[in-house]
Amino acid sequence: MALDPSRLRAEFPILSRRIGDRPLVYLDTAATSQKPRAVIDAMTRYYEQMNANVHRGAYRLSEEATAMYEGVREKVARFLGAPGPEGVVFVRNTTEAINLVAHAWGRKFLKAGDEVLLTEMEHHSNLVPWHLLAKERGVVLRHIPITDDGRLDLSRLDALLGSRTKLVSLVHVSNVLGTVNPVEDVVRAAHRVGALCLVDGAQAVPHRPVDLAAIGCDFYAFSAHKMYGPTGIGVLWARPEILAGMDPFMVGGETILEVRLDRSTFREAPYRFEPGTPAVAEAAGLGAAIDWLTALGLDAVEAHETALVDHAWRRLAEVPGIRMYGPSSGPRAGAVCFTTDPIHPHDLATCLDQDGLAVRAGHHCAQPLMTRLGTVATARASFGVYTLPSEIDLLVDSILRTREFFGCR
Amino acid sequence: MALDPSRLRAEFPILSRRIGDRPLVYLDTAATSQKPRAVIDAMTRYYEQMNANVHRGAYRLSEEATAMYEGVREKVARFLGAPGPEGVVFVRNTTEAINLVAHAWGRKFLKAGDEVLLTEMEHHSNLVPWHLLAKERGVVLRHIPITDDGRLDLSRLDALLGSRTKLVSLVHVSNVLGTVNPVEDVVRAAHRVGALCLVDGAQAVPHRPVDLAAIGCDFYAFSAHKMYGPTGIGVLWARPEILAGMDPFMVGGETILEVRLDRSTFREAPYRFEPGTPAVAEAAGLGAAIDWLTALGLDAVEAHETALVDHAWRRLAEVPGIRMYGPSSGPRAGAVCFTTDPIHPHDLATCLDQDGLAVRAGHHCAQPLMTRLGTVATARASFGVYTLPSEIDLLVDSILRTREFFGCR
Amino acid sequence: MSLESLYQEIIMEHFKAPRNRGELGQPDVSISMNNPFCGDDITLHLSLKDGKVSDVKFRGRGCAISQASASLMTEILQGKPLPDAMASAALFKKMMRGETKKHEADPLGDIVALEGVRKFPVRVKCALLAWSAFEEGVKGKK
Amino acid sequence: MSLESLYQEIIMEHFKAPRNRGELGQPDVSISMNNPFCGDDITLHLSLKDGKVSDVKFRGRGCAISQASASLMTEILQGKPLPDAMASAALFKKMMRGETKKHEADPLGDIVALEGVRKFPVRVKCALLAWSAFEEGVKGKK
Ligand SMILES: Cc1ncc(COP(=O)(O)O)c(C=O)c1O
Ligand SMILES: Cc1ncc(COP(=O)(O)O)c(C=O)c1O
Repeated sequence: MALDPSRLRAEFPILSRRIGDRPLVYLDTAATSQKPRAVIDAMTRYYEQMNANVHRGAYRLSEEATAMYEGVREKVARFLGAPGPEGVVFVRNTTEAINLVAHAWGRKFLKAGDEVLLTEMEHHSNLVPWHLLAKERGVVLRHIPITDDGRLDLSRLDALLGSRTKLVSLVHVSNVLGTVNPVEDVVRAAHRVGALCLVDGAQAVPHRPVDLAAIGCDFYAFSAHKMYGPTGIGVLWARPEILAGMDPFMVGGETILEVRLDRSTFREAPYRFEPGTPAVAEAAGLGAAIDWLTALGLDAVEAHETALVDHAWRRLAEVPGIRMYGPSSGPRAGAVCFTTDPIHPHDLATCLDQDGLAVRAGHHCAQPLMTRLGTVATARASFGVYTLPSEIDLLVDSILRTREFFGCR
Repeated sequence: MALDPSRLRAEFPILSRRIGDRPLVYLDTAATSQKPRAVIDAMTRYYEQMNANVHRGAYRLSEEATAMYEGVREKVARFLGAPGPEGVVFVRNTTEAINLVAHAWGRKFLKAGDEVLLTEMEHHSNLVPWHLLAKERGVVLRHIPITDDGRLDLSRLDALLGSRTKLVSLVHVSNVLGTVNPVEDVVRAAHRVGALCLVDGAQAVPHRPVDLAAIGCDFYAFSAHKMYGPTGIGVLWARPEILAGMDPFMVGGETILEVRLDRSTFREAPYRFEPGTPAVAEAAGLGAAIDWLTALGLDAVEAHETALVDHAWRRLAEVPGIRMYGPSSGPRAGAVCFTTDPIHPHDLATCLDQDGLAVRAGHHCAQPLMTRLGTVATARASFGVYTLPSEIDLLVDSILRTREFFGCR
Repeated sequence: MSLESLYQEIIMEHFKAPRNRGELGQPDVSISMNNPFCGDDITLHLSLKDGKVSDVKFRGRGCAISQASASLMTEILQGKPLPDAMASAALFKKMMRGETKKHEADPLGDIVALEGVRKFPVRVKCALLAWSAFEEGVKGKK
Repeated sequence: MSLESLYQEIIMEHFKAPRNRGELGQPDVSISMNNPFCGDDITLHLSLKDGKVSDVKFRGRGCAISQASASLMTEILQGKPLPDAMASAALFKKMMRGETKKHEADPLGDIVALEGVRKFPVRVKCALLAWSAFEEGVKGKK
């Protein structure tokens, strides 16, 4: 079933906001998505009816909250096509998920000379944790290059993989280029040399069906706030047998089995990795977001957004002096990046804001990719289920007006 | 001005819930507090009107969200009596705050033979992070003992402090005993030997005025969810000059200055310690909780709750066979712990739940303290601004009924 | 759910007068386990002779549910061939997960009185503690 | 706030034709700085003779605001005694924080046209980049 975005939009209270005298045109979903009423209400309902600390209370509220919280763990597993809930660790966001792997797995199993293979299109969150590990432990970082049209250059993959490669960590969908990477192929290649594979799914989960059984990776990370869920919660999925072998990282309440004054033993995963009181209300919100997205149908979401991206590429091509980044044909998801010389993306964003349009300008937390693309900053318009083709038309109009204002056409 | 809890209660939607055919009597505020409408609404409003990622967007929504988020940082500083917002790091909860210090400060500055002084009444969250550090780095842990009535035995303090002591980390208010520790004195003693001092304020901030200028500590930690705010956010306050010298811990978006493929430089504190998209909506909720508590007046809150604790000690003393833990006179806050042999606290909690009463039973994440008290588990009733003396009377009635059911009187 | 149906007479009786409390002189299996949620613990001693549980004793601190469960368990295990004892453990766990059909758990005897605990999720761990210790203790034995 | 009042004519003019772009052969101060929010960067070269900013050049990539600010800054600094130049930097920052009184910033000249940027918090960093580089570069010099 195709989406009906104009009906959908009514479910997002913020979309009736005005910016000055203009309606809000929100084109920054890749930074964070807006939230449907179902998600907001799920959290309100949690606080109004069920709020209690989880796991320990021998009373009704706490049992209900625990059942909900653990139920969302199962829901996440089903949503990702993971075999069971044991591999689902609730974290704050994608960034924390990757840091958790770098600390609890990386610092335990990687030694000097071991290699971690990244790509040139990673978000800082999948670069900087590995920089620290490289500095601390002498782990060597390598990078899969990209082609000029913004795809992974997989012809280089076999040369980059070797017996020293212990982990391949890559983005599923680029937050800059919109490229959908063939992660299945990379996972297979990684496994062939005995390396594990982490997939950063922050920009995939909101936009297309994700099936971990098909992908075959060992770690998968995403943030709720980018998939119509709340801030403050995200997920690291890890293969349970790998999770079981990882060292404790942040520790305290909930993570322990037994504590003496001078030592402690730890609980099984995933609990070992959820220190202190978790984001319980946020779990309720994440659960609601999954239900809501599932009811829409991820296939329909993907179709809707592919059409939007295609429309955006077509319409933006009409703008004089525009430069588009990323693959000129599919598979693409969610975002289009561009510059319109000589107007700096920052100036462009400010001018578009005057027309009520919210786009992002800058390096999009992907400075090395910007360098590879030969720029320091781009403008990015990114889409969600609520985005209308007519909003992309407004974007093009507003860019043209800005060019006029800057005296270029 | 004294609190009017019966009027206050109307602000907490959950308090009209029923457990079976009984009204909910929530006596587990120390585990997590209930939330007033003002806090729930602040988050709903955020999602409905302002939701955007912070710090990077050159458009209105993002500017508003950023101003709100940074405004809450300033609000937290004022609330704690800290000089400015630079020392306020948003974390998930108290547990993460302490882990952050153990990693970003401890692993940088502590070496084998250095000592960290804890106490016998710490929550696991202020024990286990130090156990890991002890194991990894050979740091030596020592503990301030407690007296039989549940106070810190400060006569031992000078003997425990020495030139090797690098950190004293202790709880402000015990989550088990209700003891309010004289943290000012401990901080002064710690500073005399050149040690820093961390105060775990999880159970203090909700119950009494906290003034960091007066306490003089170097780190202070608390969780929003225990002070009428949302889950998913907490605070580490650290003296800015100490924070500035700490190593990055979890890293990624928001924490960086410049990223190359193989290395990165980091932003100034506190941003260096807030990896990825933060808990923005939760910050809105925390801000609302602070406003709400401040409007009530922490002095009034303290007076109300001191009266409740006194009432509880008095009434519970009527129960045959009861054993109370903690100081038999003030200063005390928030919680009373007890056992009623031969009924196990777990059985007691289950029986009380049948009457709609939510109390906690177990080790309260303080196993070493339980050992010191000569038990493995206690029951705990803990209070908040909405607690009524009559609820404590219901507790006593229900305990008496349970004793009857168990055939003991 | 009433208190009476949770704390049935047979449970209260075993709680107040637990069977087989104590230690064995030369146990073939000695295992201690604790419940991380409440700190309760159990130490279980087993003698295994001729493929049978020839003797069993327990010590521990815990609630009525965990103590009654341990006491009732010792009665069930006493003298049972090891495979049968293990089958009983499996059946008990199945019952506590709510997966047994009507009357399926009847062979366990009096301990079916603990089925009501299922309504109290955190308490299920109390009922399972002794059984988990048993299973862990005989792991790899046959 | 209209675009016209943000991007005033003088700003657009300096953006399109920036003054003092380039490098110095033997600068006394050479400093590079970047804006972590957008990746924009600046390299500033200064000659300091007889306690004066005797020459100044900049290079960099950035938006209209940052480029115009840098260009206007070089005009202000050119030939100024170092203490006066530093005072100008302090005054400019004060203006961008919104702490100057009416007409207090007038001595800065054309660059007061940037005051409108204050309404755009993330853009304030753009306007400050060149000035921060200057302050960092002459730190400790007198
Ligand atoms: C004294 C004390 N410290 C730390 C914590 C841990 O708080 P959180 O679970 O929010 O991290 C608690 C709460 O249980 C506590 O009572
Ligand atoms: C591809 C990708 N990875 C990681 C992240 C980091 O997500 P978060 O900020 O929620 O940790 C983002 C979001 O900006 C992203 O787009």
